[in-house]
Amino acid sequence: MHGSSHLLNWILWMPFIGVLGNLIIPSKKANAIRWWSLINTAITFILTLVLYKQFDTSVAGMQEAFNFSIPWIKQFNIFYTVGVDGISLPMILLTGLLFFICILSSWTVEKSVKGYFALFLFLQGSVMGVFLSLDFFLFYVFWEVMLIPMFFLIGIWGGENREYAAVKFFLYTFFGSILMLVGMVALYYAKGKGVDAFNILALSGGHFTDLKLSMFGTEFSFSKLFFVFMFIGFAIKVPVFPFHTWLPHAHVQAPTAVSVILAGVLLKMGTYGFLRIAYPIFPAASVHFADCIAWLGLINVIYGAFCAMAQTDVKKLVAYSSVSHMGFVMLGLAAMTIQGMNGAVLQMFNHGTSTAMMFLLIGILYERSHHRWIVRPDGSKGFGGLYTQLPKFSIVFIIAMFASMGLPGLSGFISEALIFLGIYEKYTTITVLALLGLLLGAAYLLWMFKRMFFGDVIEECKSYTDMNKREIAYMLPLCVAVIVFGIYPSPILNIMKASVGKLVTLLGTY
Amino acid sequence: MGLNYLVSLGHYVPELIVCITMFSLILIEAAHDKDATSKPLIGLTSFIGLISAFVILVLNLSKPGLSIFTNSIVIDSFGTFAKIIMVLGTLGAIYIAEQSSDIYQKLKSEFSIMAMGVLVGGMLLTSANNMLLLYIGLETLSILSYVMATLKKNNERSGEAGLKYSLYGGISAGIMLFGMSHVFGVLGTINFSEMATMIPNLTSDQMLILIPSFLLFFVGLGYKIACVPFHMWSPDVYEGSPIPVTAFFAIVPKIAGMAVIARLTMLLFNNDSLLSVSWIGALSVMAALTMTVGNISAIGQRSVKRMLAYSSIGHAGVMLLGIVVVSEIGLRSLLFYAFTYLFMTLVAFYIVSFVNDTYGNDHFDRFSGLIYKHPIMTISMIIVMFSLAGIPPLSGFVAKFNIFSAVVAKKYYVLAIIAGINSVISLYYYMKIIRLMVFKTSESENMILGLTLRNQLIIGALTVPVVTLGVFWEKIIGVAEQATLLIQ
Amino acid sequence: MITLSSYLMISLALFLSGLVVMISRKNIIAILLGIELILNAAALNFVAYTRFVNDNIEGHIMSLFIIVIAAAEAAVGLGIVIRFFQMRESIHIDDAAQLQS
Amino acid sequence: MDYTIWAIAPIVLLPFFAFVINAFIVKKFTKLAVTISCAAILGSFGFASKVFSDFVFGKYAEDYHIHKVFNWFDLSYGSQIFKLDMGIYIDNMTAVMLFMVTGVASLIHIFSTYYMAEDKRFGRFFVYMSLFTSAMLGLVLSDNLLSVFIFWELMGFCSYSLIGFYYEKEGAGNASMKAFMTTRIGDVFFLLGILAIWSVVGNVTFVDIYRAISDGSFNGAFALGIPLATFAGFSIFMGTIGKSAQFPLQVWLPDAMFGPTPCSALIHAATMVAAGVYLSLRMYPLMDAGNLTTLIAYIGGITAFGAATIALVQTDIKAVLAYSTISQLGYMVLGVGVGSYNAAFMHLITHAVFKACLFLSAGSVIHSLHDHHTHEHVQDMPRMGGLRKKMPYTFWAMMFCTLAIAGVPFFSGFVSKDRILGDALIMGIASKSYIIPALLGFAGALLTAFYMFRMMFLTFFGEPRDKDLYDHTKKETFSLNRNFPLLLLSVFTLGVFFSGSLTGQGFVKVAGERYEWFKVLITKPKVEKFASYERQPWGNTDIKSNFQLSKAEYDPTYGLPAKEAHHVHHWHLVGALISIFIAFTGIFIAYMMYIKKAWNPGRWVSMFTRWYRALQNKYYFDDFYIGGIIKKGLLPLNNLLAYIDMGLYDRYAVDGWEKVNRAFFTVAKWFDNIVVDTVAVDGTGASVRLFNVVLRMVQSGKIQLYFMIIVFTLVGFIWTL
Repeated sequence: MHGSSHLLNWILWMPFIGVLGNLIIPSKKANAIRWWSLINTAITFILTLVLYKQFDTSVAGMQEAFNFSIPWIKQFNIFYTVGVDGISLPMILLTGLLFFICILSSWTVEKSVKGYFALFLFLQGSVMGVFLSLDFFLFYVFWEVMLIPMFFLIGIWGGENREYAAVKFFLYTFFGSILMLVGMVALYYAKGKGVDAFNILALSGGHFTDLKLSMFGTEFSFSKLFFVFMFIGFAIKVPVFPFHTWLPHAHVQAPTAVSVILAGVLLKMGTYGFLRIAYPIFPAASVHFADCIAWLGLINVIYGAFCAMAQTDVKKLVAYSSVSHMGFVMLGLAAMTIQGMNGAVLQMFNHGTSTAMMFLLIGILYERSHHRWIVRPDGSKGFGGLYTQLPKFSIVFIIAMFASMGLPGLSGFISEALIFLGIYEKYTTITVLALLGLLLGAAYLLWMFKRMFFGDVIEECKSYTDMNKREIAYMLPLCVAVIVFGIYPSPILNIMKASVGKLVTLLGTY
Repeated sequence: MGLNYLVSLGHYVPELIVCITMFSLILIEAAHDKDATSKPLIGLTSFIGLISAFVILVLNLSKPGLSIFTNSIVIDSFGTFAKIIMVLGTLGAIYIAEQSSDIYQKLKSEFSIMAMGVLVGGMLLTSANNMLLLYIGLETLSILSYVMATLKKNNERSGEAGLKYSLYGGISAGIMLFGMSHVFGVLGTINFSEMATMIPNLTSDQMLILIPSFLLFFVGLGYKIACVPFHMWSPDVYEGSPIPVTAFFAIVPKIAGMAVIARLTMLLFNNDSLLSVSWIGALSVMAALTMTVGNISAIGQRSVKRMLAYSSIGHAGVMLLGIVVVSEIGLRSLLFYAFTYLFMTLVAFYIVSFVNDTYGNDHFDRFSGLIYKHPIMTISMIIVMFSLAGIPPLSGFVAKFNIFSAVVAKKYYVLAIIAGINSVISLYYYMKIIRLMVFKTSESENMILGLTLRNQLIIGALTVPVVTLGVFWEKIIGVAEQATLLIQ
Repeated sequence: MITLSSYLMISLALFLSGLVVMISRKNIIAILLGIELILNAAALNFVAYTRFVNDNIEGHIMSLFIIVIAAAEAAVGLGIVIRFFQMRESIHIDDAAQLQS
Repeated sequence: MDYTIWAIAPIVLLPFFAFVINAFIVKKFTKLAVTISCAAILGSFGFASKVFSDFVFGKYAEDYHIHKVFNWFDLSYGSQIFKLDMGIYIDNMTAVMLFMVTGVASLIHIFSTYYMAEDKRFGRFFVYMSLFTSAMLGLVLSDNLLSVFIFWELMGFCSYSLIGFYYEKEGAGNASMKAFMTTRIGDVFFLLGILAIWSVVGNVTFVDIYRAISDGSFNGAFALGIPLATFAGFSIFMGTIGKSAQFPLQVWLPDAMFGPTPCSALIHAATMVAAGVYLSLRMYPLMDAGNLTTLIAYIGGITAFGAATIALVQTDIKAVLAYSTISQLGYMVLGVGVGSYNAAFMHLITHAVFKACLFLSAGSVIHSLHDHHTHEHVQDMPRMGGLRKKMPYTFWAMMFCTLAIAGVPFFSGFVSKDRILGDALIMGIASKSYIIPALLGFAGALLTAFYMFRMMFLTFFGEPRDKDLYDHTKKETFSLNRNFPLLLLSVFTLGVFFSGSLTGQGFVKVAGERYEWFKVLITKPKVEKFASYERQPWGNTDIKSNFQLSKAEYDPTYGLPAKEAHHVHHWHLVGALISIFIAFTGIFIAYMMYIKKAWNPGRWVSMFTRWYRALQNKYYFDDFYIGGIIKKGLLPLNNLLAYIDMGLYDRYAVDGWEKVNRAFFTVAKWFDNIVVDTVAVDGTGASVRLFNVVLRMVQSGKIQLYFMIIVFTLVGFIWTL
C-alpha cells in the first residue's frame, strides 16, 4: 500500500502549512496574512489540478499511484492512509477551487484577520482530509476536526445570531458523528481487528451482509443497524429532512466565505460519506433502505423548495434551496443506477459551484447593503431595481440563478437530468413528485429575482456600486465552470464514471 | 503467598517515599511555623518527594507484578500506572495550591501535607488486596479529604462542604463495612484473591446474601468515585472546597476509587456467576446514570467549578464503562482515559483558579471575552474544553474512542450510544465556556491576576499532552496495554 | 441460646437504627452517633462471624481497626462540626444547605 | 445529396457565436454587435436556404432524412451501459422549419434595427435575439427529445430575458416570471414524458421512438397505472400546452407583450410558440398510439375559440394580436388532433409568416405613435384611427396579413386553416366526439375574421380619435429596415406559395400540381419504416439515408379508395364553402360596426354584460391562478411549512431538549421548595420518602436527603433481585 507519490500529502498538508504561516506572521500585518493565505490556497489548487492531470480515468476505484499509507496506531491497526478515486477527485477539485475563491472574497474581512485566515486554512485542510482519507479513523478525525474551525468562523465572524447558529451546527453534526463513531468501532470488531479493520477499502464490498447481532432478545441485521447509524451521521451533514434545521441558521449567520464553503463543500461531505462509506460497506442494507432514502430525498426536494419560497431573507432562501438541491443528490443516490449515481456526484460538484456563486453574490450585495431582506418585516421592499443599478452583478446573478434552477446549458441541468433518468424506472411516483420540486425551484428563485432586481431603483439601492475587479475576478472562474460543465460535462464525468460504475456494480449484486 | 515484611518493603518504596515526604513536610512546617520562609522549602520537598516517587513508579512499570505483605498488597503494573497518575495529579494540585489565593498562605503547607496523606491512602487503596487494607486506604483517603474540604477556614461554604463530606463519607463507609462483614461471614476471608477462587462456585443461599452485601460494599467505593446515585455529595463539596482542593478531589480519590473498583471487578467478577452478572449489571446501570445525570446537571450551572464537578461525574460514568466491560481493553482504556483526564482537569482547574482569584468567583460570565486578553490561556482552555467533550484530534477524543471500542467490542451498543449522546450533551456546556470566552466581549477591563509568564508556560505545557496524546497516542496506549493486573 | 442469627439480628437492628438516626435526626452530633451505630453493627458482625463461622483472626482484626478508624473519623467529624458551629452557631443539619444547585 | 456537417452546423452555430461574441462586446461596440447579429442570422438563412432548396426542389422524397449523431458523454462501466448521444435530424419538415425560422428571424432582426435603434439597450436586445434564434434552430435540428428539451428551455430563458427586457417596469418582471413559470409547468411534464419514453426505448431520438412504436415496445408498458404511450404522450403534449400557450396554460402569452415588439414577433411567430406545435407534430405517432388525439382536438378547439372570444374585447393592438396567436395555435393543435398533420404544419408556417408581419406592422404603428405628454408609445386602439393615410406601407402589409389570418381565399391563412377545418369536419362527421372541436373551430374562424378587421378598422380607418396624437405622427416614408421586412412578409401571405390550389383541398386550381410541394413533402411519419432503422455515427462524411428513395408524387386521392376519397372530397368542399362564408360574415359584421357604425357594439356589450366582463378578465384565469392557487394555496402553504420548520420543528423538537432540561430543573426546584420544605420537614411520613425518590437528581443541599437516596437505591437494587 505504500505508494511513492506524496502529491496527496502535499494537498492535504499544504493548508496546515498555511495555518502555521499565518500563526507566525504578526497580526498587525493583515495584508501579508491575506496574501500568504491566497498563495497557499493557490498552491493547493494548482496541486489539485496536477492531480487531475495525472489522474488515470480508466481506473475504477483507488488510484494506486497516489496512495500513501503509513501505520499510525499499531494497537488498533489505524493507518494514515490517503488515496483518491473518481468520486473524491471532483470534490477535491471543488475544495481547491472554492477555498481559493473564498480567500479572495474574504479580502474585506477586517475583524481578527489572522484568526480568520488561519481558521479558514485549517478548515480547508480538514475538508481535504475528509475527502482524501481512506482510513476510517482518519476520516472520522478529519470529519470532526472540521467542526472546530467552522464553529469559530461562524461564531466570531457571523451575523447577529451567530452564536446560536454555531452551537447548533456543532451539536447537530457532533450528534450524528457520534453514531458514526459507534458504527465505525463496531465495524472494526466485525472485521476482526486486523490490519485492514479501519481501511475503508477493505471494509467495502459487503462483508457484513449476513452478520447478525442480538439485542434485547431480538436479532438485528448488523449491516442494517449500522447503516442506519451511518445514515444519520451523514444525513445530518447533507442535510436530509428531518435533520436539516441547523442549515438555515448556519448559512444565514455565517460570513459569506463560510456560507460558500458550507454550501459548496461541507454539505457534499455528507453525500460523499454515503458514496465512500455507507454504500460500499453496507451494500445490501443500502439497497434495502433505498426506498427510504428516495422518499427522504423527495421530501428534501419539495419541503426545501416550499420553505425557500416563504423566506424573506435572501440568504435563507438560498440556504433552503440547498436543502432542496441536496435532495436531488439523495434521489440520485437512491437510484443506484449508473445514470443516477453519476448524476448525483455531478450534482454534488455542480451544486458546489452554483450555490457558491449564489452565496458569493449575496455576500457582495451584503457588503453594500448590510441587510439581506427581500421584503423587510414591515412589508417594505429590501431591494428593488438592482438590475438597473448593478448590471454586471445582475448578469452574474442570472447565471448563478439559472444554473441553480437547472437551466439546460448550465451545469445544474445535466446532473438533474441524469438523476431523473436514473431514478424514473424504479421510483416513478417519486420522480413525478420530484419534478414538482424543479418547478418550485424555478418559482422561488425567479420570484426572489423579480422582487429584488426588477422595477424602479429604490432610494436605498441608489448608492450601491457595481462589482469591482476583485469580485469579478473571483466570480469569473465559477461562471466559466458553470457554463463549460453545462455544455461539456465530460471532464468531470470521465473522472468519476469508472469509480461510480464500480460502486453501482457492487450495489447491483444485492 | 506473599513475601516477608522486609523484602516487601523493598517493593513498597514509592508509598514509603510519599510517607516520608509527608512526615518531612510536617516537621518542616512545625519548625517554620508562621514563617514565610517555609514556603519554598515545603514546595521543594513535596516536589522532590513526588518526583522521586514518580521516577520509581515509572521504573516499576515494566516489572512483573507480585503480592507483598503476606498477600495483602498487590504491586502490579496496573496499580503502578494508576499511582503514576495520582502522583502527577497531586503534584499538579500542589502547584495550583501554591499559585492560588483560594487557600490562605499559611495553610498551603497543610494542603501539601494532607495531599500527601490522601495520596498515600489512594496508593494503598489502589493496591489493596484485602478488605482491611481497602478500608484503611479508603479511610485514610477520606478522613484527610474531609479536612482538606474545610481548608478554607472561616468560610461557611468550605465548612459546610467538609461537614457534608464527612457525614456522607461516614455513612457510606459504615454501609460498606456492614456489607463487608457479611461478605466476610459468607466467604470466611477478607483476602480478595482467596475470595476469587470461591466466587465461581457458590451455593444459591450464599449468593442470596452476597449479592446485597456486595451492593452495600459498593456504596463505599461508589461514593468515592462519585457515581450516581452516590454522587450527591460531590457537587456540593467541590463547590464549597477551595479550587486546588477541588482539582485534587477530581483526580486522586476518583482515580484511586476507579482503580480499586476495576481491580475488584476483574478479580472477583470476571466469571459467569449470578453474582458477577448482578454486579456488572448494577455497574452498567450506574455508569449510564452517572454519565447522564452528571452531564445533564452540568448544563444549568452558573459556577464553572460546579460545572466541572458535574462534568467530572459524567467522566466517572464514562470511566466506569471501561470497568463494566471486564476486559483487558477496558482496563487499558480506563488507564488511558484517566491519564488524559488528569491533564485536562489540571488545566481547567488551574485556569478557573486564576479567574476565581481575580474576580472572587468563577461564574460563567467572568470568562467573557478572555480571548482578547489572554490568548494563550484561552486557547489552552478551548483545547481542554473540546478535549473534555471528546472532539478529535484531542486526547479526550482518543480516550473516549478507546472506551467506546472496549464497549462495542463487548457489543454493549446501547451503552455506547448513551455514552455518545452524553458526549453531545457535554459538548453543549463545554461550549458555553468557549462561547463566552471567544464570542462575547469582556465585561471588565481587568486583566487576570497572577498570570505570570511562568504560569502561562505551565498552562501551555500541561496543554501540550492534551493535544499530542490525541495524535501520537500509540506509546501511551502501549504502556497502558502493558499495565495488567497481577491476578485476574 | 445465643446463636449467630441473634447477633446478626442485633447488628441489623443497630444498622437500621443508625440509618434512621442519620436520616431523621436534625442534630449533627446525633448523626455522627448514627454513623457510630452503623460502624458498631459492622464490627459486631465481624466478631460474630468469626466466633460462629470462620475460625480465624481476620474478623477480630477488622473489628479492632473499625474501632480505631471510627475514633479517628469521629475526631475529625467533631472537629468539623465545631468549626461549623463556630461559623453558624448552630448544629442543626438543615443549616448546612447553602451549597445546592 | 452529400451533406457534411459544415453545411448544417452553421445554421445554428452562426447565431450562437454571434451571441457569444456579442455578449462580451455589446457594451462598448453596440453597432458592431448589431451588425454581427444580423450578419449571423442572414448567413444562417443562407445555409438554411441551401438545405431547403435541396430538400424541396431536389429530392422531393417524403421520407428522406439526414441523421447524424455524436456521443455527448458515455457513462458505461462494465455491463452497465449509459450513453447520451446528441445529433441532428433533418427531414422535410426540418428543412421547411429551418427556412421559415431563419427567414422570419432575419426579417425581424432587420426590423429591429429600426425599432430598437433608440433604445438604450439596443445591443443587448440583439444578444438575446441571437441566442433565441439559435436555440430555436437547435431545437429544429435536434434528433432527440432531450436536446429538444435543452433548446426548449433555453428559449424559455431567452423569452424570460426578452419579456423582462424593460426591467425597470414592475410589470415586466411579473410578465417574464409568469411566462417562464407557466411554460415551465409544461416543461416539467415534457421532461417527465422524456423519462417515461426513456424507460421503454432506452433513448429519446425520434427515430428510436418511431421504431419502438412500430415494434410495439409501448404495448404493455405502464406508468402509474396508465398505459405508457398515453402517459408519455400526454406529458409531452403538456409541454406543447405550456409552450404553445394552449388552454389552460395560455395565460402567459398575452403578458409576453411587455417585451419589445420585435421580440413579440419572434416569440409569437417563428420561435417559442411554434416549437410547441412542432414538438407535437414530431411526436404525433406517439400521441396517436396513446389515443390522445381527441383530447388534443378538444384542447385545440377550446383554445381556438376561447382566445378568439377574448380577442373581441381587447383594446390594445398587441393584445389583440396576442390572443389571435393563441387562437391560431389552437387551430394548429386542433389540426394535430384531427390528424390533419400536413395542414397543421402548414398553418404553423403560414401563421409564422403573417403573424410576424402583423406584429412588425403593429410595432411600426406603435413606434410611430409617440405620446408627447407621457413620453411613451401608444398601443391603445381607441386612440388610433385613420392611420391609413399616415402609414400606407404598413397599412397594406397589415391588410394582407389580416386577410390571410381571417381566412379570405387566395391567402395563405385560408389555405391552411381551411384544410384543418375541413379535416375537423370530416372527423366530426365520422365520430361524434369530434363534433364539438370542429364547431368550435368554425365559430372561432368567424370571430377571427371579426376581431382582426375590428382591429384594422379601429387602427387605420375612420377618423383619428386622438387628434393630438395623430397630428404629431410623422408620415411614413419608405425605409429599408422598416418597410422591407413588412412588405416581403406580406407577399408571402399569398396562398399560392404554399398550395397550387385556392383552398388547399385541390379545388379551384390556380397552378399546377407541382405547387403542391407542401402536401407532398410533409406527411405523417410512417413509423413502420423505422423498424429496422440503425443510427449512424457522427462524421464529416455524408451518410446516405438507408431508405429506398422514390420521388414523391401528388396523390389527390390521399391514397384512399375511390369512394372514400370522394367522400372526403365532398366534405372538404363543404368545409371550404363554410369557411369562406364565415370569413366574409365576420368581416361584414366588423364593417357594419366600425365603418358603417350601423350596429352599435355598445349595445351588444350591455346585452352580455357578464360575458363582457368575463372576457375582459380573460375568463378569470389569471385571478384563479394568481389570486387563487398561488396567493391562497401556495404561499400560505409555504409560510405554514416554513413556520412549522423553524417555528415548531426546530424550536421544539430540536432545541426542545434543552428546554425540557430547563423545565426539569424548574420542576425540581419547585418540588424541593414546596414538597420537601413544607411536608418533609414536618413529618417524615412514608409518602414523603416516596416522593423523595423522585429527587434522586435534586441537589437540595440537604445532606439527609442524600443519605436517603443511598438507602433507597440499595433497597431498590435489592428489591429488583
